[in-house]
Amino acid sequence: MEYIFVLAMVGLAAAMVGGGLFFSRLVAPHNPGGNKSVPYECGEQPIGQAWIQFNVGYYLFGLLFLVFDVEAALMYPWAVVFRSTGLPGLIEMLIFVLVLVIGLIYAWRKGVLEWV
Amino acid sequence: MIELLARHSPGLPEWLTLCVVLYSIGLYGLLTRRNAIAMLMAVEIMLNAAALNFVVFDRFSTNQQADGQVMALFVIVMAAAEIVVGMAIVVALYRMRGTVDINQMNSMRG
Amino acid sequence: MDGDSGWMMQHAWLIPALPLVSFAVVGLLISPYWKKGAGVIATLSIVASMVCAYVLAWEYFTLYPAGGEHPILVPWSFEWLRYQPGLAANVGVLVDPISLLLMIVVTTVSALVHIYSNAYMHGDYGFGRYFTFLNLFTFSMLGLVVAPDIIQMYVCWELVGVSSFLLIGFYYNKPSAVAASKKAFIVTRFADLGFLVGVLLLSFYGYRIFPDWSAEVGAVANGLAGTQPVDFQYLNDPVFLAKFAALDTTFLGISLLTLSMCLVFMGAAGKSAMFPLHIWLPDAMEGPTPVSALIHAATMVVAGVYLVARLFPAFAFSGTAALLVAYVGAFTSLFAAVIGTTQDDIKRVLAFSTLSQLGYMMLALGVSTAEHTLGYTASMFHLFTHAFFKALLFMGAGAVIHAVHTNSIWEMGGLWRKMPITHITFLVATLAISGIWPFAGFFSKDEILAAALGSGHYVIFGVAVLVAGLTAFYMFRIYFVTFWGKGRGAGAAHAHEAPALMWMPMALLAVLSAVTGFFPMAEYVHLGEAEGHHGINLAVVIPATLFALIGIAMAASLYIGDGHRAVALAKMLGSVHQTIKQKFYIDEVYLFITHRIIFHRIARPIAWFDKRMVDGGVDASGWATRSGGRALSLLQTGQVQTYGLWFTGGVAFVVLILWSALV
Amino acid sequence: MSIIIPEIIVLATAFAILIADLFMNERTRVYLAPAAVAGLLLALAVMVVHTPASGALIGGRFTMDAAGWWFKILFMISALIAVLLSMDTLDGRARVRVRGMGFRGEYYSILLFSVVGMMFLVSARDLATLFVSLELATLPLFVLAAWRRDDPKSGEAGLKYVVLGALASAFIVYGFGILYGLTQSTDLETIAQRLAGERAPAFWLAAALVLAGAGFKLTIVPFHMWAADVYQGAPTPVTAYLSVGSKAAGLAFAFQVFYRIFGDALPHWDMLIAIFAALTMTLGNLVAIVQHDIKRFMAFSAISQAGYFLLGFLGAAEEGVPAMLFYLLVYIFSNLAVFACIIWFENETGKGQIEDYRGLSLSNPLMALGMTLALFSLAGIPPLSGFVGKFFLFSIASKAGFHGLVAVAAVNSTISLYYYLRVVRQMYIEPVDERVPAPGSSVSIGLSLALLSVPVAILGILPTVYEGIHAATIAWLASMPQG
Repeated sequence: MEYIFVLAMVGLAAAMVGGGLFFSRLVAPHNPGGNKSVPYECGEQPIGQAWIQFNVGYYLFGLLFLVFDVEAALMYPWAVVFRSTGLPGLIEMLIFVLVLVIGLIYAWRKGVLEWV
Repeated sequence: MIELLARHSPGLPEWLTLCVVLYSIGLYGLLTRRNAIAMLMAVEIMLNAAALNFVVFDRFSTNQQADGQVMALFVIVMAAAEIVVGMAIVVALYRMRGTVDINQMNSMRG
Repeated sequence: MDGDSGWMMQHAWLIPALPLVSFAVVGLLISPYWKKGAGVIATLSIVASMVCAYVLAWEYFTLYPAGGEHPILVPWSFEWLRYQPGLAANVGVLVDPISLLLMIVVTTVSALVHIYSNAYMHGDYGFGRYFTFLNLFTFSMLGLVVAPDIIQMYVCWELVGVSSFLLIGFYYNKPSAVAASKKAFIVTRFADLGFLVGVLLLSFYGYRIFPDWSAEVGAVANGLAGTQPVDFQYLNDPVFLAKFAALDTTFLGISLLTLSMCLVFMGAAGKSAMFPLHIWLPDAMEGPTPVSALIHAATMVVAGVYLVARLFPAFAFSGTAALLVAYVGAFTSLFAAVIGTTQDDIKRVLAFSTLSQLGYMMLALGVSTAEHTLGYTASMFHLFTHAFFKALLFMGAGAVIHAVHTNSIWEMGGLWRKMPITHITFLVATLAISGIWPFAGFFSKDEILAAALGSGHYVIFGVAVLVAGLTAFYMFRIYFVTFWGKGRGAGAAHAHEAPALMWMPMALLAVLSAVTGFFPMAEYVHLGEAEGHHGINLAVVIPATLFALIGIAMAASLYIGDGHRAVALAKMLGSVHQTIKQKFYIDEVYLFITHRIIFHRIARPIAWFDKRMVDGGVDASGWATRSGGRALSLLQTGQVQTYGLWFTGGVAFVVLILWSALV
Repeated sequence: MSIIIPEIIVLATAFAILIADLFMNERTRVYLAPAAVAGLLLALAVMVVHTPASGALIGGRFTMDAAGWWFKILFMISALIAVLLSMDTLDGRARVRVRGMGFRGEYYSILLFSVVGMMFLVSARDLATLFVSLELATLPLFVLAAWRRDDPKSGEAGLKYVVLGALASAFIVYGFGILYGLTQSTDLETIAQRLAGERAPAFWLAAALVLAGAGFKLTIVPFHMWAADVYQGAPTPVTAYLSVGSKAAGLAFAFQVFYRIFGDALPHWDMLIAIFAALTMTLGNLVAIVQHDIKRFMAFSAISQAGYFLLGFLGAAEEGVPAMLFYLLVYIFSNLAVFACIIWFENETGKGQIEDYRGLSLSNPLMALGMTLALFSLAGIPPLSGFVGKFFLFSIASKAGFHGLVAVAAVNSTISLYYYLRVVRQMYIEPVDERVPAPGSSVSIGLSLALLSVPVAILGILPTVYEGIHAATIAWLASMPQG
């Protein structure tokens, strides 16, 4: 029976998304065609196809992002048990973050963060 | 409907089958895709299948240690690290060769 | 070890280690850059080693005074190769009277030869190389002498052979030297083959008998727990020998003990140049003369005698093997003495004299038995004195050769005036080897003769007495021809005394040759009860001295003056003289056997077969290997996905195997 | 606490180098290599001073024992020599400049990270630490293999390595997952206890997956395929480190899984191990014969050597482990000595074909001698250390009753002699057409070669080291849970 809340949650989420879409459809002006069908690229004029190879710079940023992305994955369980681990846990996590920060500083100083 | 879900909630065999299927998909992808990045993605699928494996066993295990979940986290981290290194190498290689087609990476053989 | 054993006893390894270190240092670092330093450092290391040997001897005989019990000590050893539990070869230092005796002889003579060589080899192109090899030799010889087990003995035995080979062929641009070195190496290697088989037999059965033996003698309780089946102490143990001799296995009706002892003796005969393996020694004189003095007179050639002495209880237990030793020794001593009377090359005469004296030592060992061990003492005594006077003779010959630039005695003459010191020392050595009282040779020979007589081997005694006369004859022959009369060659006219660095070692050796006879050897070297210095046995002394005097008189009558009587005598003897002079054509016989029979009739067909069939097979297998490699290398496609496939296949294979293995 | 200090020192050195690199210019960066050497030496010293260290930290997840001590020493020695061998190339002292070898700070710190990973690997007592430290040991190697940014071969080597390495990791971790499922524990000791007598098919699958992973690191046929291409493509100093470090880590991992997890089942697998040993040496040897590139040649030589290592698993642990450890020691010294010459030669001439070594004995006799000595040791010629090491391994296989395997190994030894002699022949016997210009010398490489040649020559004669390893193993076995 406890799953009923989950079900209700799912229903509510679906309703909110669906409702939002439906409402905007209702009130927004509808005028397709022209520049509007062009892919949105931060206001720039799109050049060529969407199926192109990306600038490698994107990958570098992606890699750096990944590091902190994964860091978060480890921080969640730590946060859950933080109350019981106390100060030693904090220090351990700080060391962990420090290591990552060193990496970030290194990448920064080496100019990885500059867009070429 | 809830009861229906509860009665058919998947047990250990179903989950393990899912892991194996995922793993096999990853292995198949690794052995057949020609794009190096796609191969890395395939590896990621395999590693995630392994992580899922841990979580499944943890879910069905009798002890409350949550060792399997911890393992899964480590596997995710390691997979990320592996992909980072792999991607970095692929990028470097692309700069040199202008291609990431694995079939052309055979300058050393014999 | 005992708490009160001295410092040197605990550091006995220094004695062989010093030459080894010096060998490495001189060979690798010094000799390429600083030739003069090579000689100095090499010499110093040997002198240091000599001092250590003296201190060690002093400590040993302080602990176990003369006349008393003389146990075998192994003050230092470590496990070197463990073949399996209960069978390991140790490296160590064994100290007992005969190893001490040999250590003293080897280090003393080696040190003197080193000093002498500094002058003799002065300015030679290979000066550094020479001292490197000389150090290597000294190390190997000392390692051999102190070996506590037969494996170390064998290893050092081969090392000694190698260094001898290197030194005989020292003048490598001289074809005769190269040929001589090859000859020496091949002949001794051939003999070593016998030794090796003997070692294998001994250790194989030694290992099998070992558990029984330790149970019977209570090895653990008696402090023999560390004994290994290849140790001499074990191989000489009466309990072991009894078990070994009683084995059912025999070979052509010979007991295994006798067989293995005969095989070991084959090695000893090769190194000590016993008939018929003697042919390498006269040719070995192609090496530099100090090398002849050290290796081919005083030390290496006595290694065979030492080996027999080391395994003496085993030889004595076998009996038959001891008799073989006695007769081979006696025959060699006579045979070589006869040839020695006719040679013209001064070093060759000395070489045959060495052969003859080695035969003497062997026969002394052979005639003694477990109960009657005088010969054992006598043999060691003669080894001791012989080392000094023979080294001196070679050094004297070297000094003469250095002065007149020829080896032929007929181109010398009248040198006593020009080289007074060399003359005196040579005379002392000649008197010593001839067995004239009170020089050293008299006493040691006397003991050998007494041993032969006392053991009841009258034939051998007779031969020995005859040889004593012959020895005196040929030694005084070269003495008279070289130093008396008038200078016959251009070199002899311009000869001058050797430099101090050369004559000083000679003088020292002359003193030793004169006085070492009074050394109470029997109180130090004996088996069982010390028999004491038995005094002068007239039944022995009178015939021996008589024969020696006759020999000297004959030499004097034939060779003082212009020597026409000698020529006339040689003519009269005709073909007999020629046969002797050609060394009984033994070399020719060997040549005939090796070339005509072995090479032509056996080796050629085998070579043909080898070339056509075996090589073909080897080539084919090489070809197959290479093709296999080439085919397998095709698997390495360079495609990473292929590699992944192999990897996955490998996993499947492992699963399959585990399945079949565990079901 | 003291047992983890060497790891901390190495790790701190790695970070210090990484940060220091940021504030240095090209001229002062030459001090980075000495700093790495100093850090490793300090860690080694602490390690040696703290013998015989044993104990546990972090709830038993990090433990130290006598066998682990030997492994860590070997890892650090390998890294130390690898740094010494890399210096000339990275600092641009090579006569023929190797392009694209910049970023020294990163290079040394990544190398040190890898060492730390290996050191944690032998101390791991938990699936998580085991897996993480294995990855920490391996990931830096991927990076190092792809170090040369302008050499497509280096990049290709890196890519192949990373793809196959990730595949191996995936296999290992899936195997671990099944083991965890079977035993509901990640503690190695508990796993071993609960696995005792286990015969479920899932167990075989898990074992196969983990063994394949270990085989990958150890370059066991058919998991060896990466080795040849990676060795050839990687920068030569990296290849030197890979050939010893990766193998040592692989052996350490194999130790961990064989003796700690599968100790109970290991005796039943001897046939499997024998088959792999025979396959590995034979294939490695046969393919080595037809190689021309010296690095690729050394790769196949290393593959065949891995086959000899496997022999040690056939016998009882108290004999097999010391034999393997001793052979690992000998292998590390000999292989690094060969690579010292290869690196030096490449630095001086820019060439790397076996034929290029023609006449080396004339132009630099000392280097030629050192290389010959090391090759002879690898071939197992008495009395060099390689012979004694092989002798121990062979005798274990023969005691275990695998006489056929010993025969195969002996034949393989002969074949290997043939191809090692090929190199020696080029150096000493082949006629030299033109006068070889005398190559220069190098302090760091010369020093390393001198340091390495001594143990290569004498380890076989001096039994002390082997006895030390033997004693350590006995202590280690005594510390194991069920013996």
